[in-house]
Amino acid sequence: MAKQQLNRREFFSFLTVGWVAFTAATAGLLSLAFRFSYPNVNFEPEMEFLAGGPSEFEAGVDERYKNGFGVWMVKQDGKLFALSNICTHLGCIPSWMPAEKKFKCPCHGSGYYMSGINFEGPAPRPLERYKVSLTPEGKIRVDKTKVYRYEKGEWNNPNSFISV
Amino acid sequence: MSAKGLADKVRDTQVWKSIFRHGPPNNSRNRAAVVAGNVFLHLHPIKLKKSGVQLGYTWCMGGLTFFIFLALTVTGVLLMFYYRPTAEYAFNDIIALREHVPLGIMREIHRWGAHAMVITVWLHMYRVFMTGSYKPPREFNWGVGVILLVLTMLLSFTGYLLPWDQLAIWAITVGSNMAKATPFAGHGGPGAALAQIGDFVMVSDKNDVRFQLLAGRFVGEPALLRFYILHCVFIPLVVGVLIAVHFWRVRKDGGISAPL
Amino acid sequence: MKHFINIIADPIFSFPIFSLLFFAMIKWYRVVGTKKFAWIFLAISVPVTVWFLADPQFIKIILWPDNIPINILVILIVFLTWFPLYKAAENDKRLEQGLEPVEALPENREKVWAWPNLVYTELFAIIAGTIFLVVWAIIFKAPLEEPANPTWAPNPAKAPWYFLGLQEMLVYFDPWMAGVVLPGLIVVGLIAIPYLDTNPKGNGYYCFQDRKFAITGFLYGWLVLWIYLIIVGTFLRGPNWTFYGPFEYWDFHKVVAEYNVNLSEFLWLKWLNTSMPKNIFVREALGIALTFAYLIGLPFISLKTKFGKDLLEKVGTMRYYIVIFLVISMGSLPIKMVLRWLFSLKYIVALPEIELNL
Amino acid sequence: MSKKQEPGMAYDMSKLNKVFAILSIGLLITTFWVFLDDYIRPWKAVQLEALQIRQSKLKEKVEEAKKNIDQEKLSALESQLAQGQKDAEGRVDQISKVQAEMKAIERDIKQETIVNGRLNSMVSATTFKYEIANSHGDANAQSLLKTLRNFKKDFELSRDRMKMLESTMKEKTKLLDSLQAEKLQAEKSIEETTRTLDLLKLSLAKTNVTPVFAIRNAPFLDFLDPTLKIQQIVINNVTDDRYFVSVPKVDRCITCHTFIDQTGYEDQPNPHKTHPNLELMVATDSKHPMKQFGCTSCHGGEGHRVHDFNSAAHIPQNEEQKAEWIEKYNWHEPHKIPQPMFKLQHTEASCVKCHQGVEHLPGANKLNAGWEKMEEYGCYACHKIEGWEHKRMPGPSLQKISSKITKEFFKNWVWSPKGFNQHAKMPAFFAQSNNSKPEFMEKNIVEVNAMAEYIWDKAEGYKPFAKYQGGNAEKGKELIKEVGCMGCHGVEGWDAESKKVGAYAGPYLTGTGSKVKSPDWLVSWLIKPSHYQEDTIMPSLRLTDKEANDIAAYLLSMRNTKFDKLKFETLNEDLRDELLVEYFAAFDTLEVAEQKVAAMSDRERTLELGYRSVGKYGCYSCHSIEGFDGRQGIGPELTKEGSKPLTQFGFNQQHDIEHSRDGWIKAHLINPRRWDGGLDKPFKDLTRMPNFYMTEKEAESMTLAILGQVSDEVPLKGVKRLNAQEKLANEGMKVVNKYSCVGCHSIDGWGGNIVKMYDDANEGPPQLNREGFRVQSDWLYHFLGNVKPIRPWLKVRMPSFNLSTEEKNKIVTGFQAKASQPTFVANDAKVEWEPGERAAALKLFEALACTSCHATGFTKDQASAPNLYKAKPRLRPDWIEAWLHNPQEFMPGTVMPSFWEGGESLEEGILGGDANKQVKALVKYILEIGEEEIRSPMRR
Repeated sequence: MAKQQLNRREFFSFLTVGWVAFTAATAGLLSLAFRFSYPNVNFEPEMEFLAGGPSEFEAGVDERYKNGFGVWMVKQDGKLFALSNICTHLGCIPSWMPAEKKFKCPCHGSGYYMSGINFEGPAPRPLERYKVSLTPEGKIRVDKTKVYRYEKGEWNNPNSFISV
Repeated sequence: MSAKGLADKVRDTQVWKSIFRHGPPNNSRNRAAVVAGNVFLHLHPIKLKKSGVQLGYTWCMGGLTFFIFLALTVTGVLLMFYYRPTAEYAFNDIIALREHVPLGIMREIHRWGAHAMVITVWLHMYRVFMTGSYKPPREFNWGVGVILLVLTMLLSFTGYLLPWDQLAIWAITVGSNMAKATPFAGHGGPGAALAQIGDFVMVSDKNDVRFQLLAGRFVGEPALLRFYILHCVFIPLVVGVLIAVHFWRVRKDGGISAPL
Repeated sequence: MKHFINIIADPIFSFPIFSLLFFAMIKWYRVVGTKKFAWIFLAISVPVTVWFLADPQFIKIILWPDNIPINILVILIVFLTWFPLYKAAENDKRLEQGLEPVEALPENREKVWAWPNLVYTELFAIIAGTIFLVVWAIIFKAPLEEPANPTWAPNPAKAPWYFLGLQEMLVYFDPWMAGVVLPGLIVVGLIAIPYLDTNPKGNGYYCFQDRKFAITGFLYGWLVLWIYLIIVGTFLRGPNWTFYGPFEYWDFHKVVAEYNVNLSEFLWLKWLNTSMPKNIFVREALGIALTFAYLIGLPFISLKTKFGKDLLEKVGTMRYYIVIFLVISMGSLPIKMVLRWLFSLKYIVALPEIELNL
Repeated sequence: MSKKQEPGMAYDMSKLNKVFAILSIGLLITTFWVFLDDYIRPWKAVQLEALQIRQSKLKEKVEEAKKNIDQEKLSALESQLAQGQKDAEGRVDQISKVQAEMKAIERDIKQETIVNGRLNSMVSATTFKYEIANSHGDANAQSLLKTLRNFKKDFELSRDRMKMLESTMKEKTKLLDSLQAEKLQAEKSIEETTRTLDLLKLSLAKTNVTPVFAIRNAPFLDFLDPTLKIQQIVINNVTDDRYFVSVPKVDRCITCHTFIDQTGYEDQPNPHKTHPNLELMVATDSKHPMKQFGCTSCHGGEGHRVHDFNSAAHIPQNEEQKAEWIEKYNWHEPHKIPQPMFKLQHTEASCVKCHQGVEHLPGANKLNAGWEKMEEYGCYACHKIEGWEHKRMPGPSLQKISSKITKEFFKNWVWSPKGFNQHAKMPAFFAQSNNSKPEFMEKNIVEVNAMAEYIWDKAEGYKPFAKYQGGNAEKGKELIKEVGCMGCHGVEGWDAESKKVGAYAGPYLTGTGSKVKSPDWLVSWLIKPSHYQEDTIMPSLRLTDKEANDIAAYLLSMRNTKFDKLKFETLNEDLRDELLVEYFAAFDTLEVAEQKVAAMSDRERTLELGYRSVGKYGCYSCHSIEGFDGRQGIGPELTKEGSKPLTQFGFNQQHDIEHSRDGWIKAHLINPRRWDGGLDKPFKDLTRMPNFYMTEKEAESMTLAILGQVSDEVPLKGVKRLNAQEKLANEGMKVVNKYSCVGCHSIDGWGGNIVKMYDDANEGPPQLNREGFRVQSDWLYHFLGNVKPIRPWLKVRMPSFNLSTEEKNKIVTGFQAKASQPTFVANDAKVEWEPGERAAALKLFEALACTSCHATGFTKDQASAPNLYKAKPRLRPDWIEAWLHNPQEFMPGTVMPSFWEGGESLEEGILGGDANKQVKALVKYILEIGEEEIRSPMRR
């Protein structure tokens, strides 16, 4: 009787170990496919660029860096900031309407003021601003990897604008 | 020699007999044999309730879905001869189909077939619901069917990108941006903002589900390749396996639904 | 007349109208489900359709190649909505008389040979299907627009038509709801149907009386919340995702007066006349409370009603809560729509800080 | 336990489970292994090392920043802050009142925003409705307009309210700030004082290895946001050749070379070192920023491979480094790599693929040296090289050779040029390692004889126009040095000076007496070289007959006695016929060939062999010989030599030569005949490339230039495309280089070697810096055609070149373009003086004693500076002004004093001591006296 129990325990533990190891290994091998789908390098455009000197900008919206880098340089109320051109609704690209002084997204009609704050359409929040800094040479460096969002109160962050 | 005589002669050859192991299906025995002895017809039962062949009852939508799936497989494989999934060539290859590829109408058949398949699969589900055919013992097969419906739409969705025109990339942009909003797994979704330690952003546009789908931060060439693979290989394989399960269960769960 | 139709086609009007028509159809399904009704309907709808098609703007949208499947779908749906009702009405009459449904008649239960009965039916379907596809392909060219340009979005940018229901939902919900949670619930809900619907009746034949709740719920979701939204998204949404009537020219510059306000803004600014609290959860407390009340309170409240009691009794506690949850989720869309139209309400819970908007 | 199985069971269940468990554990281990195998990469270790280096550097900087902070000041500020806080606490009532007010305004703003937004949308929507109704002529247009106007009015009102609220808010904010001004001020000052330190500390904190760092870089999780990652640069403008397809280059070198573009790491060992030439390369503001040009565009190698040190195809620069790398990185020769990295010393070769068709590339000194050598030895004559087609034949014309030298000299010279002149540029074809077998030598002798016969047969007669009358050899020797011959020629008698100058445009002058057939020819040649050979680059130095005779006397006195005694063997007719038969037999049977030869006369046979031999050795590529017009050179094209697969280089049996492209090319240049060593080749197949007896150094620099001739097709966007101005400048410089102007003049830092011969640079030819800005274009044009000395005190002479009009124009516009001068300057306007300015100018002219050097026309003294009366037609007024301000800028080392150094005038009394005004006045005066000169040019 005692011997049989031991056998049973032995039997049980091998089976358990086997299944646990097998499940873990299979999960591990499946996760290979998951990790495999995230490339280690990407070939997308640079996330950092130099956007001339602060004196090159006049008050208002500057579209020079829109096509190349997806950024509007906006000078408003003594602040120069880099505004993302990606609609916060579904990622379409709004157009700047100089006459109406607003950005209008063609996909679902979201509208934004020059500051990037949304006021119409389905956009859930204002456009994002990117990190801007001055290089030692006095050029503006725009870093798109760091975003500043209005609703989080980040537009007061000194990295989100350049005082001009 | 009369036509009938010729037919009989052909039927009598060893070649014919080696392929068809039974006589013409004009008696019970042979009608059973023709279905049971043919690997393709073998999907069918040998006999079924009369309601199972009544269009007013079945709408034939499931059968049409399967037929369109096969048609799409054939046309799709053919289209692959002329199509290269790169930003460089994709669009031009589609133009080529319209302009100079012999019978480039294959693309139209494929595209409209894809739309038709979405419709038939929806209507199939609609009919199954209206006749209450999901009820026991067919609960599991209904579930398989729902998954097949989702996969059908994903197949169509992934194929939508391949022409690499404005319609394609913006439809996929709109669609894939929804993945961005997945709670906790997409960088624009609820909770993503919480997964951050210092400057270590755990959910960002470089590592969320949308990035995995597109292999990039936006719909670009890597996304085209990924969608191509999903569209041509991965999803069809899964669909094929599930169709087998689905049909198998139709037979095992009592044939085409009918009143109990 | 066209002007009037242009106006009432706006979801603000057409959605309630459509919903009312739907419920009327369900209520008087025995009237609808007759051949007489069908002929009358056909007699009315053919000239109306012709009149619609005579409009250049309408026909332009209708004939846009990628919209063809939807036209086909609409025609099929109209017929296939009537047809089950017709069949159900017939069966229900028989059931009331104590007879078995038509499908269960001995002559229909008779076993027949698969060859040639089934095989030939399939063959005909295949041939007809092939003809249909090839003819369709010959008449309508597959669309091909300008080469892909990631820096410029066409206007309007639409998802494939079968997702336009979801895209239309995006007007009322944030992507995480409209794009992830609601579709997820649809799929899960569909899979769960056989496990929730414990009603043994109506298995394998058309009927309505025995499955009233199941059929009404499903058809509402299918016809109103899915097909109707696809039609709106396809035919009635133009540049900037602005509403355009069926006869209205898609003027790029059309602007619709729209300014939406969050519930929290109503609460603090309008009702309490004070500034918004700094703490975001305090700020949204009302919306969060209402959401929880809707999700958790409502199932309990419905227990008090006869419907709730009956349902609980029939399916048991677990199924009851799941069914109610699914129904509530489905109901959130029309509720949100109505709130938007009546009060210009943007979000009930507005937490853009953590991307959680409801 | 019994071994008996259950019925229906082949195995015991527990046994199956055991096997299952063991296999599963094996699978699990394999799974871990595969992740680890993928995870462990050498570059991660390098990046960790870089992190430590950065940390230690930052620590130093933090220490330094700490020292820089004035502690006393800081504690003073802190006490100020405490005081400020106290002050603010004192006004707490006021502050909270203002805050409450602000809260109310905040609410109002929010409410107004909503009202404003609503109205805004109503305005837009109604505008649209109205415009549509109006354009359609609908009845309700007027009522819509009315509504619209109302909305607009309301909207304006709302906007005004909004502005009002916002400005009140601003006021309140200011008020709040002023209530706590001391506190805020102190806070700001403290922040400013410690800002640098804070920033540094922040960066330092990022270099710590924390648990978060570990998680970010953990296996599997490292897809989230790793800090250790492959860094890459994608370069669309420079491509990798994938044969019929070009793909953008991807360089991942910076994965390990972390600090390559950052200053401050110059002291680190590789790979952590800063790039040594950030000014020209890598840095963002350099001409070749890393982001645009990457690394392998210049260095070569497999920039996209980061698997390990070897995969990038690193190549050691020498044996020592090779040994070090083998030790350190287990280095091995790259296998199957089309373009391994250039050795460090060969990097400049890469310049060629983008900077094509230029004569001289500033900054690429090794490459320039290589190009100079290729020019000197005339590689381009036998080998086609794209971009070198415009070069002239490097050797003298043989069209009139019979009047210049004897046939005997010719044969001996051809047999061994170095035997006559060890500096001879003419390479040796004969008596080399591969053809010194007696049998070959005999045939070579026949060939040389036949070539001489052929060339003499074709030569035209030439009659010298001058007669040699004898001269003073000593004087001639001096003259050679004085007048500037040594800008182009080395001279035996001036060996030390020749070495210093290193001139190469003309031959080294030695043994001339043994070479030249007739003294009359020599005198004629010296006086007017173009009389003998029209297209010669040898200029006339406007020698008088006496001077020419003196120089000729000197040159004739140089004899090579050893060479004089040589007697070349005569032609062996049998061998000649044998060779001829061999030629004919190439396309005919031996019999027919022999018949053909038999049918020819003796003379015909010799001439035929001569013709064939000239063709065989390619003499016509360097020398103009009649009968060979339009024939291609005999060497293979070198345009793509740098990309030729290594397997196509014939190393043959030379196993001690380094097995690399550069190894082969260098060995080939030093002794091209070496490849025949150990092979059994027939006479006609012997390697023909002659031996230049190059030094190792020469071969090395030419190797670099040839390595640069790669086949990489750089996209148009990537190559340096000369703009219109640069093109003109380059064309000008081609002519300048052709005539070896750079042998004497240093042109913007290029050339001017002859100056090295002088102790005082001012005694040599003038530097031509921004010459196009200095001189008037029409003057320069005129001057080139009609040289008149400007600096009479100089002994060296500006020669009179035999330039065509086109060439003169190219030089003038080239200089003009090089100095960014679009056009000439019209300065024939009469000088207009401000009141009193002229007097001041005269006073200055006196005070600065201009005439003590610029004496011409003013005093009888010997002038030691150019004639001021001639300045106006020659110089541009702007240049004169700039020159007066700072002469050293234009001519470093000039004796012209800087009177206005640093913008300060020495003469404070004149024109208020204003340097600008003074200079301007002087310029006007110089222009004015120039006018007089033009009117009465006799004055000197």
